[in-house]
Amino acid sequence: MSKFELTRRGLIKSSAVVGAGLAMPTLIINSANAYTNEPKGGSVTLGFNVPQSGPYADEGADELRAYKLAVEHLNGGGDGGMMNTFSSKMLKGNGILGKKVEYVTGDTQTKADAARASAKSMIEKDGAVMITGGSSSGVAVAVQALCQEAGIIFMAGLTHSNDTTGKDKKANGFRHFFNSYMSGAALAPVLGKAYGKDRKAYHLTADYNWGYTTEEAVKSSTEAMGWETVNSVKTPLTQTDFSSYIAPVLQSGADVLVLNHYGGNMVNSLTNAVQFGLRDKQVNGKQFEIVVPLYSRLMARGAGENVKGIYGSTNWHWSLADEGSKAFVKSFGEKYGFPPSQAAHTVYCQTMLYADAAERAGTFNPCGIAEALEGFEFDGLGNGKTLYRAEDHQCFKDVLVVKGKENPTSEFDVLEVVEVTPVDQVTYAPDHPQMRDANGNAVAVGTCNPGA
Amino acid sequence: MGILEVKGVNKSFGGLRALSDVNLNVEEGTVHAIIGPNGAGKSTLLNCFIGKLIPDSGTVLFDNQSLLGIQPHEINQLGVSRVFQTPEIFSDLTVFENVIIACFAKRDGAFELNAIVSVASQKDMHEKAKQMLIDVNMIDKRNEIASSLSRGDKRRLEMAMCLAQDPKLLLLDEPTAGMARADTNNTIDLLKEIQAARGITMAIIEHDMHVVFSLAEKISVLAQGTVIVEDKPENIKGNPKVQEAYLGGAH
Amino acid sequence: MLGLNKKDFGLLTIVIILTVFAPFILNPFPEGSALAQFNAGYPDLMQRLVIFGIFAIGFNILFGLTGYLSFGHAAFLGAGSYAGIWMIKLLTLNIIPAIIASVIVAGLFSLIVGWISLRRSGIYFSILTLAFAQMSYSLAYSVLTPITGGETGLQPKVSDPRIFDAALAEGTTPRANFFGMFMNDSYELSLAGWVFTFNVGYYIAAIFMVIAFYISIRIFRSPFGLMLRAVKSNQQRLNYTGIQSKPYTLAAFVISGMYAGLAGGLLVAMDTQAGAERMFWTASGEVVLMTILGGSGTLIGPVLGAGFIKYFENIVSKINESILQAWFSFMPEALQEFFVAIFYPFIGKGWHLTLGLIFMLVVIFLPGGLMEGGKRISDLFRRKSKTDSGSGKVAPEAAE
Amino acid sequence: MDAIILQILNGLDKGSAYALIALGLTLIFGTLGVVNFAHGALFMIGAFCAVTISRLLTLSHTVLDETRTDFLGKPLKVDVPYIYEIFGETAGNTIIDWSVPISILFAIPIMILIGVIMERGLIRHFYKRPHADQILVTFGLAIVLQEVIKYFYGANPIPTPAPEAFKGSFDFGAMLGLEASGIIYPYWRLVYFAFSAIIIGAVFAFLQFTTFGMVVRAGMADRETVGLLGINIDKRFTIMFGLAAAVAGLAGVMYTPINSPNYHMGMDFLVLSFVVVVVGGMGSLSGAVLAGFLLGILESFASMTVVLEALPGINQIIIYLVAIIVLLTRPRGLMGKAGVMEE
Repeated sequence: MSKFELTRRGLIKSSAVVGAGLAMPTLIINSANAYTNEPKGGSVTLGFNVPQSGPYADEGADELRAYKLAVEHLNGGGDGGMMNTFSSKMLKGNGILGKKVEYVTGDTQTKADAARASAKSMIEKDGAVMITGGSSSGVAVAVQALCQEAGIIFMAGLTHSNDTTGKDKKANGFRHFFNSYMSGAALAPVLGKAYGKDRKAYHLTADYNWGYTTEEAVKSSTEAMGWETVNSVKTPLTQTDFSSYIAPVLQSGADVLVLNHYGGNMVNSLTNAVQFGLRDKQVNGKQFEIVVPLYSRLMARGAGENVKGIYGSTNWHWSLADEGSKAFVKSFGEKYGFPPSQAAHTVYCQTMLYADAAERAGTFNPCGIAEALEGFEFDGLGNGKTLYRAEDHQCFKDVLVVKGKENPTSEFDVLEVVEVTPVDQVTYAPDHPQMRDANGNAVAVGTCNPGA
Repeated sequence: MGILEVKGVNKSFGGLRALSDVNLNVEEGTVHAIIGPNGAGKSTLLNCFIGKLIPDSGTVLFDNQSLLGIQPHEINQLGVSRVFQTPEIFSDLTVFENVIIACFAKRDGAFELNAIVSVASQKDMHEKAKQMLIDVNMIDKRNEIASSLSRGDKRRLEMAMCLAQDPKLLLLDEPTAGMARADTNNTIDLLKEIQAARGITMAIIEHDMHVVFSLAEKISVLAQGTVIVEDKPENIKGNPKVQEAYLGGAH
Repeated sequence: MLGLNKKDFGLLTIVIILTVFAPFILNPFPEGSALAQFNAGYPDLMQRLVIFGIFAIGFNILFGLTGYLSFGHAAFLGAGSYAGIWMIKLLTLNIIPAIIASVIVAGLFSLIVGWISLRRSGIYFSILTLAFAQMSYSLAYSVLTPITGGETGLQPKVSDPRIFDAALAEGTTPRANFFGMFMNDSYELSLAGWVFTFNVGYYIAAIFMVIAFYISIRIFRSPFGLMLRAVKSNQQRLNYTGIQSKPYTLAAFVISGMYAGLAGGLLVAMDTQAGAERMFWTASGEVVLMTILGGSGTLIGPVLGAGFIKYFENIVSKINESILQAWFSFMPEALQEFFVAIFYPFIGKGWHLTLGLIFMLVVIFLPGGLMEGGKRISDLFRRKSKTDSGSGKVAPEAAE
Repeated sequence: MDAIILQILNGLDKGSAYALIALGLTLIFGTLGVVNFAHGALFMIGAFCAVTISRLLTLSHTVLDETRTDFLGKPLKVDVPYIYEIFGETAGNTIIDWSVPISILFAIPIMILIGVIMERGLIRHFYKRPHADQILVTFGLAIVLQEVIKYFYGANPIPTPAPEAFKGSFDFGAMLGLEASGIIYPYWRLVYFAFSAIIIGAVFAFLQFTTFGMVVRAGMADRETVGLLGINIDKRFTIMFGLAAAVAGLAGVMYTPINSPNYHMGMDFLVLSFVVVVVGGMGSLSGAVLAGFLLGILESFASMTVVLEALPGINQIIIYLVAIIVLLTRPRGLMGKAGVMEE
């Protein structure tokens, strides 16, 4: 059907017919590429698509720092960071497959439309062969779908909703970050130990997909342990003052408040909850407690002292003492002067994993890379032994349960790790009910699309 | 049997009684002047004819149809046009556009989704609008933006717009206010011509007695919200009630 | 010609030439040169430029002509997008039903919103439209998730019903097409150091824009358009001239709503995804800014404004520090650092700052928007060629 | 019953924030006829006055603590505020603790200055320009202001806690002899409410009892006449703008302990404050205040579980729904005057 095929800049760069005087115009109709944006010169371009404006701009900036660090390491600069501790030893510091790594950046604005526009410009204009980044699930799902269509690998950044590798999973998309289910599964036993199995929970949930999956995950795992959910209330995304949602909590007879909020919502709802003195109260003869299923250290700083003693989960934390984490913190810290965030960590890992997969596959072809990543087991990237599961392209690794630190020594020292929940406890079947679509059907990951 | 019959109209603003029991009868084809001192309620009365105000009580019949409670544009479509004291024109548009809008209003009624034909292609409307501008002697200013006109020109433009609608009743609210003597005389001549040529009924509010007595066939004198005299011009001058209302001395 | 006068036909011809040759015009710099960063001739941006051009043209029919400032037009764009994506999911991957449905749905939606909002004028009207749009956004993002996909939006899936299409093979990707031509297909022309991309989707969107622009000229020049301008100028006089203004404003509102729906449908056709944030008030604000920036009430101004803002959003935001360093690499190191430090806050993540400054500069120095700038430049030339400028006063067409 | 009392309290508190922001906006809107999209930015700048003051108070020199280590294993750098050296550690800590109330003193002159500069330098030239131009220029200004703040302070929220004395909450339940902990309310929010009431009262008194205020009120009712009376409106407009900026800024300063400020908080409040002003009615100060409280209380009620169960999603749209209903039943908002911003 289609006679016009996609051709990309990568081709042009190498085959450009630059004559001194007159040049023959060449009209390329049939693609000479085996896959979208096949790099043919001495370099390969990666697209770093992060929020640079809007509420998550600081997280985006931290991701960008980690990307730059990863590029530096891949090209043989710096101290090599986690390349030295990574269990796979394919990366040699000579770029990827001998090609120098170059990058382009874009602004997702934390909006699906803007993120897709930016990703498309990287694919169409800059010839990027892989897109990575983002700081929300809406953006991740939208860009992942785009990459599937365009025949590009998408290495998700910070996205925590089950959907990214659940009902919206795509063959060209991969996620290193953990998800709502894992947060719930990791938190429940720790909460049980700390607060007892006989608790009444009150959920405040951000009224959008990520909030729904998180609430469901936390609810089901805490209820399985014996907790009772007395109420759950949805709060608008655009809410800034949560007082009218917090105020009725005490009257409900609940003794735990679960805040299924992220970013600015989380900072505000937590601040408001502490303001209302919830944590000073005794309900049902027990101390009232607050739980934040997903922590962002960068954002949590905005809540100041209010995070002290509050449990939550996180993908990674700079205080971990394994070799990989130490190497990453060292090279990041020496370059930028402060420790990296979990967002920085996950995108650094994603870049390394992509590069390594390309090396092992011997190609940048998305299908080759997908094959190399599927079922790949690795270690040394800061989360212990990790599996990139073939069925849903989700990484399975230990999950950190953290708590707001009581006596922080610096502005970065906000959280402390209380427990490393082993990977077995957070693993689920690929067709787990929480990963199904609206009709309850399991979704397959599909087939990779190399484009072209 | 007049074309405009006003009976027992009352209108109060808060405690202030602006019109009390006004009766008025405008004969078809005549020029009827409404005069009276400042604050007598002349403009208020006119506002009751065009749907801008609704009287508290009484009837206003135009062509035997009540004008009360119907929308301004409906009243206009019945054939009542008004020239305002301060000219109400489309000041961002050109003189020509101002007039042709009125032509379209006459032809197409209150609403017509005439979105695809171009204004330029409507030759008959063009001719009509041009004729109106010739009538009011403004054809050479047709491409000027209305807001840039002098006050006298603005009023002439407004008159052209009203005439373009072929009204049955033309209400004129101080059509010569602020005009120089020469302009005033031109306006009088213009109105006379129109009257002679088209026989349009006119109700005119005026302070300038020169204008009133040049044009009017009948005069109603309004004072303190009520009509004290309604008579032929020659009988008005000597009427003691009128002199009293004006505190001795014509304007 | 085509029912247009000479001047308008000339304008239309210029627009057609510009859109046809946009792949050349937008890629003025050779591939690989330092300034290639400023090239905008890639499919996605070219598509967006014309689609948002359509949106702004439609908005201008309402705002530019009647002066009614709607702060909720993004809702119609969003409604059109959702209608479009559902057609693609339910009926066929051919974009035609999607575009038709998006125009109809947006038209109906704007009829309801307009019917209610036009009971008020001025700022009260603006807030009513804003309220409707914000409600649409909030509900689409949350409780309407089953219909709208909420945060993650809607994309076509292999498993969608698509009752008019043959089933896709497992593993293929659903791609929007126009009778077999895929929207994201392109071919490239390589000419010396330059590369020009010709994209199917862009040209389809461009055809729609040219038609939309043509219709807008016709509306501007029609009695209907004249009445709309009269509404803006003096609504009271219009009523006393026997014309009911509400049907006119409502018609203008619905027409501009349909334009917004068309833009939404085209967005979905070019990039098969619909999300709620398209309806957020900032999106409504953006089209207002596009129109004012370009010059509201002028024919071509809104298109320029739309192009300007979208260009900034997509090009300036992508310039990062390393590109900046490369630009100034010919300088001694200290000077290079100095210039990088000066420009850095204005590019990349600072693109908003630059945009804000430009808004202010334009409105301060060019009170009629970008069109005013164009007019001043052409006046400058005219003055040089003509000695008498006495009758240079604004004298719009219409006379004969 | 407790729940309703609680939500009324919440509504009053929220409403006082809305009313305070809307008050400044309506002063500019109603008196000067300027559509000021930068008003939210003024609120935000007020909040960052508090952040800046608290940063200045904690301005520190670093001391190496050899006994502890930082994240890279090097000796920990400990910040010691200069203020300790001036006032000693205890007094220094108290001053830092009270940084938000202290900020108020500084914020008033700063905000008036910003307002005056804005009016003289920019807004003044736009009085006679179409609303569209006003929107474009003030929106541009708002973006610039917020990007400048982002450049210096980052995008993340910055904690600015209330003084220790105002942490915790007041138990209305116990006071009223009801069940303890049934109705509790944070001290700082009560302070915010009281503060708003004082500011609103002060603005009203200023407009009611001073000649300046009389002129301004006359100007709001009929701008042309006041101009015709030969009163120097220019100078008064400048002062009005400064006053409005100060009110917005104070609202921002006091808001910081309630929610940590970030650079886009102004935009978050902008739309809402326009809705409040318009629902209240253009040109009416008391309308703005009334609408602020009304919307605050209704928003609070809409977030109650019983309400949400009956009408899912109502909390998302309540403000806009109320705005539509009010504007359809009362053509000029709750207390609007004819002819203001209707053209």
